[in-house]
Amino acid sequence: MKGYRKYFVNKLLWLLVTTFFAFILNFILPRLMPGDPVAAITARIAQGMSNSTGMKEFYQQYADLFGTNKPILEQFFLYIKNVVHGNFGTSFSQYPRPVLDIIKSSVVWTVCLQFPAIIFGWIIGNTLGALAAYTKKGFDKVLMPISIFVSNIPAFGMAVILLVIFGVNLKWFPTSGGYGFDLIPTLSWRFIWSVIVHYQLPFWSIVATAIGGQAIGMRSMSIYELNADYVKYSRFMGIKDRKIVGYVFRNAMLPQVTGLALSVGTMVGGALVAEIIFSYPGLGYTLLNGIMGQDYPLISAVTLIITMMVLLANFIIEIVYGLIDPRIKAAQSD
Amino acid sequence: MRKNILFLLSIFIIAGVVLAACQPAAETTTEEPTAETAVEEPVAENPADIAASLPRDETLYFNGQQWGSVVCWNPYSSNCNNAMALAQQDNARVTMFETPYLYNMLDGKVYPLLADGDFAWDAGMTAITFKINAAAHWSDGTPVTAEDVAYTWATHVKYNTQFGAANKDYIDTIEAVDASTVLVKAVLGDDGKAINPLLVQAYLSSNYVIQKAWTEKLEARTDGDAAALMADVAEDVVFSGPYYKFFTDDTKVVMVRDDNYWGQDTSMFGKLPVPTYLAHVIYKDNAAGTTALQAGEVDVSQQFNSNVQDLWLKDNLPISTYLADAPYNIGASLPTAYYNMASYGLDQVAVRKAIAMAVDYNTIISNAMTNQSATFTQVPRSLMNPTPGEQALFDHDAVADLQWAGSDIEGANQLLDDAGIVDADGDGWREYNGQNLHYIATCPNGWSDWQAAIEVVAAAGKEIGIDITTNYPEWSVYQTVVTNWPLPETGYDILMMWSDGAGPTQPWGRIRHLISSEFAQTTNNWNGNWGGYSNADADALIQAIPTMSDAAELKAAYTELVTIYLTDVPSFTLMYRPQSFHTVNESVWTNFPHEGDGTNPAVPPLDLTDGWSIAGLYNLTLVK
Amino acid sequence: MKNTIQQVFHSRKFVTGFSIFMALLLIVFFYPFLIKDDPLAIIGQGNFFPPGIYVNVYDSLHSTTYILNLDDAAVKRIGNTLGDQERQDIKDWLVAYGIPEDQIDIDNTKQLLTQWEENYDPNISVTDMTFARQRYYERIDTSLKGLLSTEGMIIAKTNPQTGVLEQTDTIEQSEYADISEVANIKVLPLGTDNFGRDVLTELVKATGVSLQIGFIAGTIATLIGLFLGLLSGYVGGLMDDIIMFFTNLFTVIPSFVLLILISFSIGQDNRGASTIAVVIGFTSWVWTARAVRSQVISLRNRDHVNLSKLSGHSTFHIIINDILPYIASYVIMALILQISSAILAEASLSILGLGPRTTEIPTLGLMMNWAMIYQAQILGKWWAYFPVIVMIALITFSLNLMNTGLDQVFNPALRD
Amino acid sequence: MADEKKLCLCGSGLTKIYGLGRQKCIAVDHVDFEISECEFVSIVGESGSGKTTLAKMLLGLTKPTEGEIYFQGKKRDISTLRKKKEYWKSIQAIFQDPYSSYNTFNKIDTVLLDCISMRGGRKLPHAKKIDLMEEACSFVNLKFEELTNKYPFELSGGQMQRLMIARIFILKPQILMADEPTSMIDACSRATILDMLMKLRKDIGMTIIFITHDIGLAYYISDCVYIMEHGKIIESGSAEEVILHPKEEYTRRLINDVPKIHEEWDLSSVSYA
Amino acid sequence: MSKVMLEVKELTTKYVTRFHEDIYAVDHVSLKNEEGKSLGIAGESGCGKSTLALSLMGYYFAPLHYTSGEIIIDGRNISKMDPDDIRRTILGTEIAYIPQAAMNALNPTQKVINFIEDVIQAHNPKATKTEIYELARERFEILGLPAEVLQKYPVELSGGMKQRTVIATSVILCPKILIADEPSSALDVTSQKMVIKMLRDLMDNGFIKSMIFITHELPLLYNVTDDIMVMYAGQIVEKGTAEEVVFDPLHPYSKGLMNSIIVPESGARHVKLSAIPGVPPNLKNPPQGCHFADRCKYVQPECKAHPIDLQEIAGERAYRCIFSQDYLRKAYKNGG
Repeated sequence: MKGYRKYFVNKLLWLLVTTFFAFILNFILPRLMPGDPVAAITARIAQGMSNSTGMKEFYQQYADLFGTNKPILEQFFLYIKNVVHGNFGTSFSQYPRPVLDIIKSSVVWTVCLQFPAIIFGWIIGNTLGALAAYTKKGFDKVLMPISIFVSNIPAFGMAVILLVIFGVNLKWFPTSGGYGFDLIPTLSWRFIWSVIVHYQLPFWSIVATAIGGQAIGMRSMSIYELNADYVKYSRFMGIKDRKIVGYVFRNAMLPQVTGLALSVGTMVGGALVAEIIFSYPGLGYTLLNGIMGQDYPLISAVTLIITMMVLLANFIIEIVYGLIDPRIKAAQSD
Repeated sequence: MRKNILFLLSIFIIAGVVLAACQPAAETTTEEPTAETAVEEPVAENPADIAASLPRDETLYFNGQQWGSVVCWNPYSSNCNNAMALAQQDNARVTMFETPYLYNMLDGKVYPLLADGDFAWDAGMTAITFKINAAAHWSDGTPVTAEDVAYTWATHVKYNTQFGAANKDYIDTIEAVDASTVLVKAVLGDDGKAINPLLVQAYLSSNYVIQKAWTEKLEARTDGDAAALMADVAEDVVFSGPYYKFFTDDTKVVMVRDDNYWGQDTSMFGKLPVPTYLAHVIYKDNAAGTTALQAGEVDVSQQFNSNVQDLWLKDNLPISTYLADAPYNIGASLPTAYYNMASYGLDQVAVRKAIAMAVDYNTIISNAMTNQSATFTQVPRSLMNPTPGEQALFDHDAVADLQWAGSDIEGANQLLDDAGIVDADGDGWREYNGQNLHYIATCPNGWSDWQAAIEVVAAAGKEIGIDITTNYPEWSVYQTVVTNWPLPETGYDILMMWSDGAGPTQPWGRIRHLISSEFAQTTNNWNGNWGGYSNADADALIQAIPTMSDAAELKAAYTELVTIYLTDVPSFTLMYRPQSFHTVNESVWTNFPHEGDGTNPAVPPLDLTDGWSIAGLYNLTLVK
Repeated sequence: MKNTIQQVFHSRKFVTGFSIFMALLLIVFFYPFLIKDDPLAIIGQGNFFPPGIYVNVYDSLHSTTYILNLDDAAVKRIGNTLGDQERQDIKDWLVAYGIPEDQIDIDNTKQLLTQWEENYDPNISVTDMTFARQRYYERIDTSLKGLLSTEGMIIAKTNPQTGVLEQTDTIEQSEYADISEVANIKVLPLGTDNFGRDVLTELVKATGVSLQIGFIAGTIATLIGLFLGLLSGYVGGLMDDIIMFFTNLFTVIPSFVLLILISFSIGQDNRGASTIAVVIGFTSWVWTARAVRSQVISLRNRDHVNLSKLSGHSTFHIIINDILPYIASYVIMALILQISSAILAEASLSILGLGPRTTEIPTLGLMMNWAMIYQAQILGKWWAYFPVIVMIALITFSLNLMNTGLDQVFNPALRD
Repeated sequence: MADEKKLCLCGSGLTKIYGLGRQKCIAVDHVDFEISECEFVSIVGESGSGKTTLAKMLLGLTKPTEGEIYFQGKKRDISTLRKKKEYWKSIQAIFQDPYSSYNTFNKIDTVLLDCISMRGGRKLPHAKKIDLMEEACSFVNLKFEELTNKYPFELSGGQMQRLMIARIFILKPQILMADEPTSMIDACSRATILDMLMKLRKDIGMTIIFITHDIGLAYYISDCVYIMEHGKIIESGSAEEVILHPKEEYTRRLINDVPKIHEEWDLSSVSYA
Repeated sequence: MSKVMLEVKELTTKYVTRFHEDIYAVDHVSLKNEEGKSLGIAGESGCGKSTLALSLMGYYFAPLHYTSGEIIIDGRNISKMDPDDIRRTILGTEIAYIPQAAMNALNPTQKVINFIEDVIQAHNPKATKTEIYELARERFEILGLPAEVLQKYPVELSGGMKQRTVIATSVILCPKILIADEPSSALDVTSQKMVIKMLRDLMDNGFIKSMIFITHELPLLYNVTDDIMVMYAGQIVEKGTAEEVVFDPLHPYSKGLMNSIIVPESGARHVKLSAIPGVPPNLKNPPQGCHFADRCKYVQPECKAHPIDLQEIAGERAYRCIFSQDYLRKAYKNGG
């Protein structure tokens, strides 16, 4: 367990360092954008106003409010201080709404949509990949080209195709939103059902794009493992093939767990697009709005939250991986 | 293997449970609808009973108005992004707050709302008097008084709100003569008359009356700080209109009817508006909105639905627009391409006019607007909306020679050749004083119909040897650049912006914004004339028109202005666009305003929320 | 070397992928020679013309006409306007108007039309009919005018002297024109898009541009990855630590988020196709760097490298001769993956409206973006977006197939 | 004999430490040795004893953490590539795995041509180069005509290893570091390689440092044996002395644990601890 | 003569490559091993000795395929048995295997005891965990392995320990025959000795009845086994007692092999080593005649003409050469 603690501390340290850098990037990049957001706000407020001294007053007021007239370093420390206190500032585009408020309402949707979908896609992909590796013949010959092709349909393409087939043509599922257009969120079965129904298309479009890549990876890993010495040995010890396949899957799947950790970031990107296409009220959509409204605090916060989510997911997955794979523990205690 | 399957199964189940468990949890963290509805008098039904769903046959659904989440309910703020409740403009939105008068864009007249009877100018044209309807009362039961009107104005001025700043050059004071009589004093010119009576009048139909008691509460709360006052969320605001906030989140806005609304008094509508709820689902984009409209989840669509006719011709849906055929809606705004007068060569009328003549407007109208605009052969270009009222304001024959319908490559080439602007060096592009004519045409990114239109403009340039390329900055950048003179040296040679819609000051207001030099070359200019055009004759006419009362005199003045405009071509209209798109789905509600629907005065196609179109809400019936 | 290439071409997967990819390249290359149209020329007035062969109506009127006596011509014509649904709707109106139901025979076209003509009046509002329905009947009424007429269609012209319409020609219902004799025929195999552009021509051009973006981004990413991987793997030590720190950093920070931020930061005005390609390249080198590094580290201690050192070769020589050839296959595979992911990245960015600003050239992502803006997916205009998705999938599919094939050749454990 | 011995390569306090902090691993620990000219020295150790690291330090492929190496009585200086090149003219190596000793992308000729260039023969006429190569090949009983234009993977392991010796033959360094040159090839080819190493010493007067884990092999071939354990040299001396009369317990165990043919191999003493 | 535990008659198996080429790695091999005896198989790499070890198990999976011949274990012919029956009733209980690369022979993500559970339950589904644990603990302790090993993952064990764990696991069901394929070649000499000791103990304790030991290290073979067979290019070229084969090899190949032995013994320094030139034939197209002909210094034209049979001579001795034993012995004496 000592070795594992070291592993844990190591990963935790890395998490903190990465978070810090992500923090800096998140702060700087949106601020490199062209245009002056404060000017944009004041301009909007002052639409139809024809005296320019009033405008200057407005501008000054808002510049003070958002701190955009302070030195960038000071802004940065202010930003850190605020974020530590859970305050992401005030949104520019939805002024005077606090960013935290905007994010709070969308982050849960994203978490509930993306993580189950990504994990589910991962599980299905791995199962299919393992089956393909094991059965070889027909299944493999049919399944592999299909998985490769499906995994190459871009995330938005998959989303659009599902939308057209199941939403527009078959009308099985609604095409946008997180719950029924005629519902007010409450804890009622009707609402929950509506949420589940609205959940389907974005969920499956994320799952469908996640499957292919995972299946291909798992197939390779499984073939590699099937050739391992322990397989031969186990066979010669009279153990049933099915049981051996169990060993192989487990062992092949373990490296796939790290694969999952590393690809969560990539998948979240695709999932954001899926959210946008299905107008799912998650972070992807919020981010898009932030970008269009040139809303630094919002963009910073959304990208930070997404990055944090990915980092945290990575961290959790790696910690779990360390727990379930004895090889890691052994490697650490050396 | 069995163990594996069980493992998988358990994962599925867990995923399902997580899914089911976390969604409602999401909501409890975001909004507490029941708590917030209790601000005003309790709703007839217990909110919990209907909270789960809005009864379809009591709810009128909109789309195309609200984009993004609602920020606040504060009528002093212009930043609330609250399209269902707040819009103080020519056709003010009167669902929650009310103006003294309602403008009807169809007949150009105003009708009293909070006011009782018509307003009256005094003899010297210095002040307006009107009375407040005795029946009008606030949502807290107190009557609406002249003092409220006066205090609203005083507050606008005191805190320099947008509405105060926009009007204080024309309105001097607003006073309460007695509890029900309001006196609006205009700013007077040297001649002792109101300098702009049109704008003074317009205030009455475009600005809300806000309760004095609540305003004082707000002032106390914000401690006299202007920014704080305008940034207040105002969840507790007192209103006089028929609807108020029921529920909002990132995906929808719902307003509920106030069954104590004063308008059911016989002196006003005599009844309550029909739908109990007005709901607006927030769609991500037009595509999502169209889908919802198709699915019958939207009753009134205010967004641009491309190829709208397909909805009934191909999909056989019970959907219709105000007009039966193209352009389907009443054009009431002129999206316009402005020339940057400071750009090289664009100071030449010939260049400006040649480009404008070469543009293929039919393609713009059919491709960008999918024919939802009258063509320039149907309504020849001028400064007027294609409504009969405005069209009648100028002498068509007098300007016929100056008008162009587009695609006139030959004419444009001729014009340029005559002006000596030719391609001397043979590289395919014309030069002016030895320099190639190269322009960048710009409009905001993502404004699809404008972008499509700008593409056609660029194509036209190429036809006549002027190199026009396109550029689409983000709106946030675009607006900052366009509203601040000087424009950048490159990138903004031809820029597309809107023009005024329909309203009580039109077409005068539109013409002023298009060509008056008072806006030319200014910063923070949200009014118009972004290209920096100036013409003394036009300025003089614009200044004179508000005080003219003789019809013939007016017609002459307007004809003169159109002539100047078509001769100088400081900008050119690319299409006609309706004040608001108005497409309705009659699967639940019917009796929406349509051309020739027999209403008197006719209800304009403005979503049943703006100006006189609110009257349409009282006519709705359910489909049998 | 020759041997390896031979082996590579023995892999069925590689050959399939390679063939598809080459076919795409050939199409992109040769199409412009065959069809010289400007890919961005707006030819259609109106948007989303369905795929088909378009015959110029004016020209067909002036073509030689042939009389074909076909029995079903009239039936088809009537059937086209008066389908079962329309007949039923007409009946419904008539019943609501007050004609007894048993007097109406919807299969008797003549009788039905007569009844309709006699009774229908647009100004009569039948009970509780919505506006949409009223207008529907008005449209039916218009479309039925002259439907049963057996006479030809009269063509008339204004007499320039008198200003009076004079009949110049009659077109009989049995007249046909030979399509090959019509002067103007335009084949639009994939219809037009929202701008009225020929989708196929645009698609081919866009594929070329997207491939270019892929190549540029892929090459940049691979070069950066290769350089950093070599540096950190071969030099090792502190350099390795620093490079790996950044590599790990960029592995966990979602590159798509980074891409969004950077694309927006550089601003719309600066986002040309090549700028986007460069940005994509600069955000996607991480995997190549990692792969190259681990390969180099295992190679660094191989005896042939030691031997090469002992032979007095310079570091540069060793990297070029003793390291690069060994990692070449991995680098090529990485490049292929980078190309396909760059094409996807461009498309995804464009969907968000953060793609190349360019209006001079189309990209697959921009085509998709415009189709979405004009609601093609909702309106069933499949030709505007589906070929784009298929094209992207085909490109990445062929590239990945090539990659899998290579992988099987170079990693014998994966052979099946 | 002893008087004529000229010191060729010496090490004093040679130490190599990998890693830092808790992951520190001392591969070679203050090793001292003296190798005379024309001597056949074996360094014997089990895997992980640091013998290969020592070899790499002597070759100048790894920098010692501590300690000095003296070459021909002088402190070795390989601070620049030029000096390294010079040093490598005097010391060369054959590695354990013939399959990984070749750059599979280069033809066999390249290996030999490189050697010729290194000996300053870059500008020799082509025929002369061929002669040199043929000579080298015949030294190791290979036919150059059969090898020319071939790639390494077309050869057997034994052939590859012989070609490595041919390479040494061309280079003619003073010292040859042979790092387990026979451990990857079959027993019946082993003798050939060993013979050739001996011939190199005899014909050219090379000093050979032979690294092996096989104490029998060391005994068979070398004059002098160093036994390494955990990075330290624990015993050294002439082969007869060390193998037949080991002083250290470790050496004794090492010898005892190797199966014998003529002597008894005592299994009863084995404990599982 | 004791009971014959394993008899193999003319066993031929082949590999099928992915290019569908056949490699005859075991070519008509016959052997016999009696109770209480151990048989060694010697040969260079690629001679087919490992394939023989796999083939002897009677349980074939790709790329190895059975062609012909019989395997009789303790009088029971398993060649025609259903594979699943072999798995259930033969593997592990009748015949067991110790793989070449014992380092990777254990599933890295499974504790030793869990693997033993799987092994025992594959043959006796009714065995309870406690029974199995007790059995394994006892067996491990007898074999000098601490019981804690059972609760460990393979990665937590050292190389020697891992190999011994594999051996102990292989014999957990007391098989009649143990096939050890180079069980010690990857270990250092000390661990190697422990492994050999352990194999001896297995026999002594009766956990196995007989053993087939495969290695390329002749001194080791000489010390471990009673009989030795020399394999070359898929065929047995010589067999006899350990003593005979090492000190009196008959086949020219065996002779060459024995002449390459190096051991740290006094006098070993002065032995002349011999080498065999050339490379073994490609088994995709094995030569028609003597497989060794191309490398043999006594080769005659008829050697290559037709297959050479194994000549049986006194006792269990046999060799595959056209020459008589006397001729060969004389030639060796002269030729050195």
